[in-house]
Amino acid sequence: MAAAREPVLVCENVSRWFQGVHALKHVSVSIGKGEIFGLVGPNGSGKTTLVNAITGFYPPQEGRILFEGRQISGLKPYRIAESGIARTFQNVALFRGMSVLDNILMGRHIFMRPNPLASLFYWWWAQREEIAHRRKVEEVIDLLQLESVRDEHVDVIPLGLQKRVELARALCAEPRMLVLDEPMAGMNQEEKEYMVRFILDAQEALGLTVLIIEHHMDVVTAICERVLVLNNGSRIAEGPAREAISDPQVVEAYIGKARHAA
Amino acid sequence: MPRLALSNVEVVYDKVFLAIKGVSLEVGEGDMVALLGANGAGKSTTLKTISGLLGPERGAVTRGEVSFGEADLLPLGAPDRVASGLVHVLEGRRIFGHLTPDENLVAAFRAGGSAARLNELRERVYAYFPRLKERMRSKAGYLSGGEQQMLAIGRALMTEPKLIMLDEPSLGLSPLLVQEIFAIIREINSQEGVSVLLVEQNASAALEIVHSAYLIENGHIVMNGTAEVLKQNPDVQEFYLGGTGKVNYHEVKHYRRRKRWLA
Amino acid sequence: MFYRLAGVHHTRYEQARALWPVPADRWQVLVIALLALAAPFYLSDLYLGSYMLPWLIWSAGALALTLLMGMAGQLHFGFAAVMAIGAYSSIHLARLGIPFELTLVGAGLVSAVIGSLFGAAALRVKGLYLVMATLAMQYLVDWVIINVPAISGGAQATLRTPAVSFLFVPLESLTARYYLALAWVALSAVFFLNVKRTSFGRALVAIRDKDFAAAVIGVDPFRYKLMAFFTSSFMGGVTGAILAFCYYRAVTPEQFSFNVSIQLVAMVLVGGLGSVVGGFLGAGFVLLIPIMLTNFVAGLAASGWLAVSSNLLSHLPLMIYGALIIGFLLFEPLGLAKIYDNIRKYFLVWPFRHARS
Amino acid sequence: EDGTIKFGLLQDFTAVYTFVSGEYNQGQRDYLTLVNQEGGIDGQKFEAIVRDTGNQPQRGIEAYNRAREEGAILFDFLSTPVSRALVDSVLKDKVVMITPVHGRGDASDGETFPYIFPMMATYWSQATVLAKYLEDHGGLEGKKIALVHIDSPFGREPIPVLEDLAKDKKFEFKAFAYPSPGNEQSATWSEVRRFRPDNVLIWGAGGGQPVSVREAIRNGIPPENVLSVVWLAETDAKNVGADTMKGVKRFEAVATGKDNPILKRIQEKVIDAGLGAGEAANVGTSYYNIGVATMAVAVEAARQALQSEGAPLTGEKLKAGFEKIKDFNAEGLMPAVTITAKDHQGGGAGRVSQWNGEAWEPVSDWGAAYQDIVQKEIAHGAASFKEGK
Amino acid sequence: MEYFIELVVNGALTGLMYSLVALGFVLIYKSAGVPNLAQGAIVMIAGYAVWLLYASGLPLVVAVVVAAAVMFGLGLLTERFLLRRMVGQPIIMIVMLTLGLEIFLRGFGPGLLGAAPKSLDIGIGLAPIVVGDVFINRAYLVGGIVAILLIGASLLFFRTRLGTKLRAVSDDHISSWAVGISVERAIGISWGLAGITAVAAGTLWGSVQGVDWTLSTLLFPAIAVVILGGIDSIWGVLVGGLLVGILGSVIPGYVDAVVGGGTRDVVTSLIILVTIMIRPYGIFGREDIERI
Ligand SMILES: Nc1ncnc2c1ncn2[C@@H]1O[C@H](COP(=O)(O)OP(=O)(O)OP(=O)(O)O)[C@@H](O)[C@H]1O
Ligand SMILES: Nc1ncnc2c1ncn2[C@@H]1O[C@H](COP(=O)(O)OP(=O)(O)OP(=O)(O)O)[C@@H](O)[C@H]1O
Ligand SMILES: [Mg+2]
Ligand SMILES: [Mg+2]
Repeated sequence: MAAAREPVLVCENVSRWFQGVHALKHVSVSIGKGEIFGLVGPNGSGKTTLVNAITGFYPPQEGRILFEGRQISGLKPYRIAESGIARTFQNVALFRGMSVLDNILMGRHIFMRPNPLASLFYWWWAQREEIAHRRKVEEVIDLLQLESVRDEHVDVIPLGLQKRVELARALCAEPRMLVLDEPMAGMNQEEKEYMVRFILDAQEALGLTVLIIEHHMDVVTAICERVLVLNNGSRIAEGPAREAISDPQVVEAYIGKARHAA
Repeated sequence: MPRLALSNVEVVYDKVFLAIKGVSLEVGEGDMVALLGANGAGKSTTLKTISGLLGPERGAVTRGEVSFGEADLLPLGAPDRVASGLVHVLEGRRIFGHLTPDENLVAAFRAGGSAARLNELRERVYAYFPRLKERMRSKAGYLSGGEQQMLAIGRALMTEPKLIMLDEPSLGLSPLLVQEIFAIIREINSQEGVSVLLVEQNASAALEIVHSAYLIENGHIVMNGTAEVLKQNPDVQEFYLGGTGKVNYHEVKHYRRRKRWLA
Repeated sequence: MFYRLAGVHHTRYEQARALWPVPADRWQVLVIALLALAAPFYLSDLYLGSYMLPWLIWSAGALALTLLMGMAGQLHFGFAAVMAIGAYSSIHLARLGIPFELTLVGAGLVSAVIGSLFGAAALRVKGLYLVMATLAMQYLVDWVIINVPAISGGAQATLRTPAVSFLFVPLESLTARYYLALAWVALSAVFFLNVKRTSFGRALVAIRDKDFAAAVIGVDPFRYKLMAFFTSSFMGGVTGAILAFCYYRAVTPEQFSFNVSIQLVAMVLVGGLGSVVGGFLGAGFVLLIPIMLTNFVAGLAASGWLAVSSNLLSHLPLMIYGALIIGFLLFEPLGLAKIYDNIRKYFLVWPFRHARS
Repeated sequence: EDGTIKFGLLQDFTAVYTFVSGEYNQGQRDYLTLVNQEGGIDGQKFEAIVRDTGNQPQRGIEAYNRAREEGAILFDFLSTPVSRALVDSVLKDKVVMITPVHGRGDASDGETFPYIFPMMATYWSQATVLAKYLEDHGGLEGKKIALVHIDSPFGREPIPVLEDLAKDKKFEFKAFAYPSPGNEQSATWSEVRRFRPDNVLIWGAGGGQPVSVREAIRNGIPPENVLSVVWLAETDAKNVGADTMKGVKRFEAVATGKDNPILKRIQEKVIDAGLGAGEAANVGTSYYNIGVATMAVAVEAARQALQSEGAPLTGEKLKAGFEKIKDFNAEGLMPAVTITAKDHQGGGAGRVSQWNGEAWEPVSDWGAAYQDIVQKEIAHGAASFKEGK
Repeated sequence: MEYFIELVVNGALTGLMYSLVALGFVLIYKSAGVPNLAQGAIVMIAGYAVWLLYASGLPLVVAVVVAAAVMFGLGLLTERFLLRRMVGQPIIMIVMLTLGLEIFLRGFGPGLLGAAPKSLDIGIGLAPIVVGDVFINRAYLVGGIVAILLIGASLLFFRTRLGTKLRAVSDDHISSWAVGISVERAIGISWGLAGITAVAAGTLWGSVQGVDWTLSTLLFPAIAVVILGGIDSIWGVLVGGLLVGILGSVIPGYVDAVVGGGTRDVVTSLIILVTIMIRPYGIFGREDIERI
């Protein structure tokens, strides 16, 4: 199944150090177009670091990363965003001083031409643009069922909704690849189900490629076609979800005794 | 007399936003109780009410009583509440990032305690969490998520609590660590007789270890009972435990029936 | 009671994004605008020239700084130097015979360019370190102004403003100068409000709140920080020029000293970071309260109510002023604008006490 | 009007000028009280409007406008920034601004600055008086004179005059600046010591002055060879140590002490009557007496104005009164001044006094010096003011 | 050469005198997380306190000790009545509060005790210590020694359990509360300790320049020291002080004569700019930990 897909994102031999800590050790992976790809592993195994390397936040010190055949490692984060990769963060990184709507509008940033003069001549210049983008944003709000909190301040809405707003912000950038860092942490069963639904809907509707980090194994096995398992910065397994996480090495380092392994 | 009792507590944020209303709950001596609920239901608010940490968030208790053993907690400041024997492990870990793990532990030890007692407690924490001992000299801010969670719990134990309140201890931890941490919580409860009030999204794991649980929705307590009873409740099963069987995520409906207790 | 959201429905996105969606707010703005326009007709020269005029101009300065500190989150403790650059360059430009309208733009641009240099240097640092970097810049600018007589105006370090006209009106009479200042502060306020609701403002706030998240969704932090410094310095420069031409009419280095920078910061903070109302309230507080206290205490003393030594008498206003700042912050740590906002919110949800129940 | 003549004494009591304004202002008010106690001038009484400006121009402007509305016709700001910000307003509003011993030197040109009256020796004249003293006591030729000054327009003010003098009198002159506020000058003095000056002029004010004296002594410069601008007073001597400072000289424009007839009357009719404006201990100190002298000149101007122009007084009449002052010496408190429409400085006279461990003791007679050089500077400054600079 | 040595030595000592003021700033920052813009004014008040006690006839040592006790108490009071209500509020507003406090104190000290400078002669003679042709400033030497002693004591203090608690407080007020650290007391203690260092600074600076409000302006060189060394580093106070002092003495010592003006502040400003370009957290300052 995986082989049939044309690769969209390719990491070749990626390494990253933090003051002597070798957080990523020569990781190579290839993600196919339209795939939902899981990234799992114990805490501190380098999952977030890999994602940060892809999105340009901590550029890899070794190896390279290609997106749609173009090298993106070494580009500044905002350039990578412009090239079509959007992401969410493990610790919610919304702009706390803004309303939900403004946060989501921020997702449209790469399509907008902000400048002070446009703001000054709002009625003649910026207003049309704002409203055009507003339509797009409302579509996403609709998709993710955020209508009720649209005008709330983000820091007073519950964490689950914040995560959803983050997803909305990422989707507004009309990415071709979506990177989700633990989108379901801190959610109960019901909320998890909603989130899964949204991710699947978005992926179907927009033909996205999704890279997802998650510790909820039920979710990972249910939606991911393939997973990569990291431990201590190195790959210990890769392949179809169920197979990879029943690998004895993975069970020992990550899953633990039988309960979740199924 | 229960160890901790809340009766009819109401909390308002920022003078205008009513977050919980009429919450009553009890935790008995040596009990292990879970507080379950959806996002934004008011779980963290309830814990902060007990530990006295609402102030900095512009929250205030506008009605109700909180008692801990004999003592009325509401007039006490947060540190005095800790001194009286309760401790709160905050959501999101919030360890002292610029200190080493060892210093994190030292900082939490009560002022004026003897050095011998300090070492004893510290060794006990390191016994529970050997991983912390390995990393005791690096900056805590750079520990991995699981290690920080261990440190947060260890730090709380340094205050020699009679009641420990944990706010989502499993958040973001690997399945293996969740099991470990829950095992340690159970051990702390059974070996040292510390009462536990546990807020958890991972309801199935929580209901495995607690004796009883409360369900909070929209600032109200909507249900309570022993773990066994709750596990059998169909609503709890559907909304918190992922149904009776395995969930098929590709099939989950967009719009589900409303929860019965809200009707 | 008329202060209600109820009955306000928006059917178009434009309406939802209007500057003042609540009708009562619109009325309030209208009334204030009319009062300000009519001020020369009912205020004596003393109040117009020594209170209203400087208040408006400093409000514009506070707004310029709020854009940088409140919106973009870049602390700046050397803003008086930016205004000084505007003031000095406007005088030199006007002396070259450039029309005053262009002079203002030119002064703004000079400030903006030099101000962005501040910014560029400050991009690597945050928080208190940025405070110090901008403070250092203040010293550098001061030193250059004082030590280059060609800039400062010779041995006396005083530069008088030449006679100019704005849109064919000579800037001689107090009224003319007042209206120019009013126009500028109104423009600044409208600009500020518009920035808040457009992508530019959002990008600034995004960088302030979470620069890494902003970068990952496509905001170039370097560019927008620079733009924030550029825009705010431009506004500061024009404000400096207007301060020179409409108020002081002779500039000296002390008018833009380090203390003035601190006062500007105080205006922004006491007002409450990040709002137009805060800018006006803060400027009014920092500028006018010491004056009023001085007069008030002197009045009390003259009428025999305050029998203390003249030394204590002269320091009393300073003490009260400091105590007032502390008092207001203790009462409402988010500044005067928040107090205003609380009152407004109170009326919005009236007769209920809480928004959700 | 209502028979009172109002003076706006809008000074800085809380910031940079605190070292002087308290005593100075006290002297001014006590003198006005004395005049009122003695019946006023032609039945007219005097009233002081006193406000703190905190050395901030915008507060000065407000205080000025308010006092003007209350009818003040003479202003004394005792603050360079505030005075500078108000020069144009004063000229336009035709009210008098006095800038005794501190104002801009070129304001001595009464034709360019018709309403501004330095009325005592400006900093330029102070420098020449000090130089003259040195010439008279040991000569100047071939000597090395250092100027150690605060790095501000005030500190730099005497430099052109001293440079001109150095050329004329063939001495070596060098200026050394220390950064304001001057509480730390050690690096500057290391440099000064290496210049091996015969005499050092210290040009600062407030906290910088005692530090300068200390540093001079520490660097082996005998106190006798240290001469100061007018701002060096009893408090500074106490600060340095009364004995340590013995020998240091300074320019003075007004005599110190209480054995002047005016001071005696103040003691008797104001202080002893419980009408004093401040602590009795300050009476007779350097700055107090300067304050007294300024008001003595101002009241004399009012007397002249009332005599020739009659009540009620206006700024214009008061200006005319100032320009009629002739050989007025405040009963010996100060050198005789003669103010004319051309010369608002009044001659630029002063003398040198020396700290003897307890008090300031005059070591030269009242007199002005090298006014030709001063005039050159005045002409130069006034010309550029006229150009609009 | 002697000239150079003299500039270096006196510059170093001057820098340490600034460190004395800076130390209080760092103490508060390191334990309460607040940049205290009122530290200069506190030094001024401490100077007034020592002057008042000394002038009233107490022996110097007693005056200093009593003043230290008073300043410690004032630190506790500041926490009790001002800072307690600000816990958890935006830090910049707390900075503003300290600015308000600065304004208040600047009116309070001179207003009550008179604005004219007070002399505080603590018996350090004026005669320099002469080594070869190098003149060393005796008062600064004493100041430098006191500074080093206090810096050493502070280093030791932060190794103690109380010190650890204080550092925890600066890291996170809310979690400090949650583990039973009395944030209020910690902040009170840090302000009290800063008050004690202010007594040393106020006495020594008061003795060289007189006690008046200008003591409060010492804040700015002190902040320069702190930024250079790192806001939360005691070692930074030492090294930053030495650097600011030496560079601010040596460079103007050679450059002033050429440009004909006092360049010290410009030099200091440039040093600060260059340093924070290269090391955004000062020489020893801690980096912000940002986890994504
Ligand atoms: N900015 C940083 N500075 C220093 N070390 C870092 C930094 N970021 C990550 N590390 C280290 O790199 C390693 C990998 O961290 P990473 O955040 O990628 O883990 P993770 O797999 O995402 O874990 P988790 O499941 O807990 O989120 C850890 O040891 C961590 O301490
Ligand atoms: N500081 C605050 N100011 C205003 N409202 C708040 C604040 N903190 C929480 N709330 C609101 O109070 C309600 C309860 O919040 P609380 O944090 O207690 O929920 P929770 O059950 O812990 O949820 P979560 O699963 O997100 O942790 C939420 O609706 C939240 O938006
Ligand atoms: Mg991670
Ligand atoms: Mg919570």
